[in-house]
Amino acid sequence: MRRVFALLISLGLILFFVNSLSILPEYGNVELSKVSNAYINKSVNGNNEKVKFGESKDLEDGAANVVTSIVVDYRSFDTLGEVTVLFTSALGVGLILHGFKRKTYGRLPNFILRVSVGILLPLILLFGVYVFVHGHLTPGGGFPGGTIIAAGILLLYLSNEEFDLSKTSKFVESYAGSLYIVVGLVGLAIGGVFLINFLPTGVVGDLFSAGIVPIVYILIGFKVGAELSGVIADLYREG
Amino acid sequence: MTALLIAIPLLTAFLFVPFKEKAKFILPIIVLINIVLLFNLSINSVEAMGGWKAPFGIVLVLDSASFYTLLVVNIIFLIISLIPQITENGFSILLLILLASTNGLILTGDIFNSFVFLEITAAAAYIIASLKKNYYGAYKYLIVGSIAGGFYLLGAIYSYVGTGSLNFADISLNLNSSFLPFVSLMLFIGLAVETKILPLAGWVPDVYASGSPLTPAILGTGVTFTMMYLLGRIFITIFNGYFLDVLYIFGLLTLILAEIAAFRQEKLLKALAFSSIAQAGLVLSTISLNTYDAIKAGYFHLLNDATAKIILFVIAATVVGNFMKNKTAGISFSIASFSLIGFPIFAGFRSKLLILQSSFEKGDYLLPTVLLFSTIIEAAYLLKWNVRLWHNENEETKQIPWNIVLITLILALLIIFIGIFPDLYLKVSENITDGLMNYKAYVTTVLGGM
Amino acid sequence: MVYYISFILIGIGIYGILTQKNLFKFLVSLTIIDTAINIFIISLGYIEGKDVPIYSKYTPVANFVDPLPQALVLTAIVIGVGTLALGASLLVRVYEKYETLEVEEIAVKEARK
Amino acid sequence: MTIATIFVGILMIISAIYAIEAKKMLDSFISLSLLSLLSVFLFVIMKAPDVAITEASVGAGLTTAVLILALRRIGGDEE
Repeated sequence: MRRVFALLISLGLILFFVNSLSILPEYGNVELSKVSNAYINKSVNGNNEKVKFGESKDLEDGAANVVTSIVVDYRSFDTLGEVTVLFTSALGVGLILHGFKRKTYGRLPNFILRVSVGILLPLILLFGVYVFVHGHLTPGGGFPGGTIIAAGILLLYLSNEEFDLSKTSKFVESYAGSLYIVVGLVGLAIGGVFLINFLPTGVVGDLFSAGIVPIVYILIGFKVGAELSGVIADLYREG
Repeated sequence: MTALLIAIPLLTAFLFVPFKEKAKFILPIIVLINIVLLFNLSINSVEAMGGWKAPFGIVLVLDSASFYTLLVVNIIFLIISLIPQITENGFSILLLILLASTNGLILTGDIFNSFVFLEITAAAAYIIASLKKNYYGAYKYLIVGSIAGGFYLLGAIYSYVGTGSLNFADISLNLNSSFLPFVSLMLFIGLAVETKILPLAGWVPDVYASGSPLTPAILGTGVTFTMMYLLGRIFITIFNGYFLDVLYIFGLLTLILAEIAAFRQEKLLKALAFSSIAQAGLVLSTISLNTYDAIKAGYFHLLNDATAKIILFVIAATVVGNFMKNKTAGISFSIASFSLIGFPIFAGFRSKLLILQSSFEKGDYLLPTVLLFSTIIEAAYLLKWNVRLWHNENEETKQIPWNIVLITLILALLIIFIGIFPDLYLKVSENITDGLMNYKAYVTTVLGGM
Repeated sequence: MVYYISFILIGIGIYGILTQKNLFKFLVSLTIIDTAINIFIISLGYIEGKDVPIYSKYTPVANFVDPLPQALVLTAIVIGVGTLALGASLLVRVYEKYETLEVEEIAVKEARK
Repeated sequence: MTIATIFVGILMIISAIYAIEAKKMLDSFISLSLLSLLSVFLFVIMKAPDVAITEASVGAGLTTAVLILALRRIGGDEE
């Protein structure tokens, strides 16, 4: 009975959404909105020339990856909020699991895991760092990069019973997050607006371009990495 | 400069992670700095984050509505921070985050940004709800809250498809009318969980009645006020009154059902939690009448309700046993509950009178009938609880700390003061209403005279 | 087409939340709904025959799909994992308190208190 | 491309149903991870590599890790 009822509710919901298809554009035939157009042509503050890879210089935003330029520059305030959500949940996992008695398994990690972690870990960390340093040029950025680093830390936890990083991760998390806001405040001091992009933006496509975008993405990478490893540590060990 | 209201608490929260225990002392200072800063800002200013102007970037809008809501919410945080006993170790950082996110929610002029702040508020609220080992209640809250968050996100996306922009003012100006029913329904589902409207308010009794005074004292007052403001901002300013008829029905149903449920409760905190749902329903249906007087009356009532609820929840969760041993706290409790019922000379009387007047002016007789009926139920159970708490044989009564007694007493005196001279609260609610109803001014302020 | 996939997935997620009795399954259903919403948002930005929104050697001038939904989904994914981690840690504590994760058994134990 | 999309979509729906109805928790998590990986494929088709890489590392990797660690904390899979 309960299942039939639930089925009816979910079918009704699906019908509600299908009904909304009449107002949505057809799949694949979406028009670019005015906002996205401005983002792509980097013309929010009035720039009429088309952007060209490797040639356009000193645009209002220099990131070659348009998604990155939205996430870390045009809508950077959202990203600050997003980092705060992650921060809150990492803090919450710590507070909720505080004082929880861990069950011991008495099972040592096996040899293959321990040895292979030694080989793989530097590569994983390097890849994570690469992903967030090149966030403004290639797909990726602070969030996947941080997650990859956290995955490496998870391997360390699995392979070494004694390993503990929770103190360090707290400090990294705290200072990376604070520096993000400090970058915003420096913008407020220099340009009069919170989170303004106050560095020169360079040529589209260069590694050293896009002003504060790479800096912020590196900070986000460290913060996300530290937070997620903190979550993993809290879930793995006693609080 | 407006961004500092969000940046300062957030920066403090980030900096104090390694020293969680010290955050308790910094919280009142930060809230005070925020309030001082608030008075130095100029009203009707728009600040573009990162320097990207209105329809493209995220803007923070400070008009008279958001200014006074900020003032109210920050003062509530100040009151909570002056009772450090109810905040457990480490939770002060959460209060800082909650302060930053409610400020952001009030100020933001961007629908996706409001979703992000809604999620921060919700995440902090889930953790606060887990106080006193109330993990199951917090878990239920998390599931319901996340689904609602998903619907809010869908509403934001539909309005993006309908306008090509995420800016509130732009949506209000350009949203295609065929999108209106979908967007408003989804946003309403998204907000109904936090504003405690009935089909989605099932989590409230579990969370508020956990026995921790902090949970209901902050979630039921500051956060509820913020969410009610956001609801007003979306449905009154942006959709300009569309969809309010549906909200009216939901509000009335919530009011009547929750009062009946409150009457049947065996525990005081559960009864108060249901009463909190009922008041949210009353405020919702009052502002849904969508006249100047009605909206004013709605927010005026919300203010009175928040004042009374802080007293009721803090005392109900800290005092066990007899009020004869804690006479001052008992008197404050009784004053607050009389105000909730709406006896003359107390503040609640003024607001219920205003609600009745405004609905008669609109020619609406359903709301007054339901309101009078629910007031009778309310009077019945609140008086029952008052009698029970003043005359019971429970001997194990703890002495409660002096600052709780003092603060609740001051708030109780404030209730009587408002009951006789309501001008202070009336001015606040008038300003909020001005800001919410003046939709043309909002659009021109944000988009710059288009 | 992709629209229907995400709608059906949202429906499955809601069905899961309404019928399942194990608390872990609630989190699973929630994640399904999150994924479905993300797919839906991305599909609203897809334009047939256009390219990945990154200026590069292969796409030196703009001929891009809508980048804004992608930026929004990035945010939504991270928010989703934050909520999930919170939910998982709450679950661990619920299990410690009631020694079960079945809704009905918890209700029985709550009532007995 | 349409056929591939339909195929992936059907697989996703199957794995979603299995994730909900599976008796063992671990099976449920694995098919959730599969669902996430398939959605990565959809993201790539829809020209969203940024989202794809994030979903692959967060959705398929970390979500599963968090769920399995939580399952381990409560003492493994019963029933």
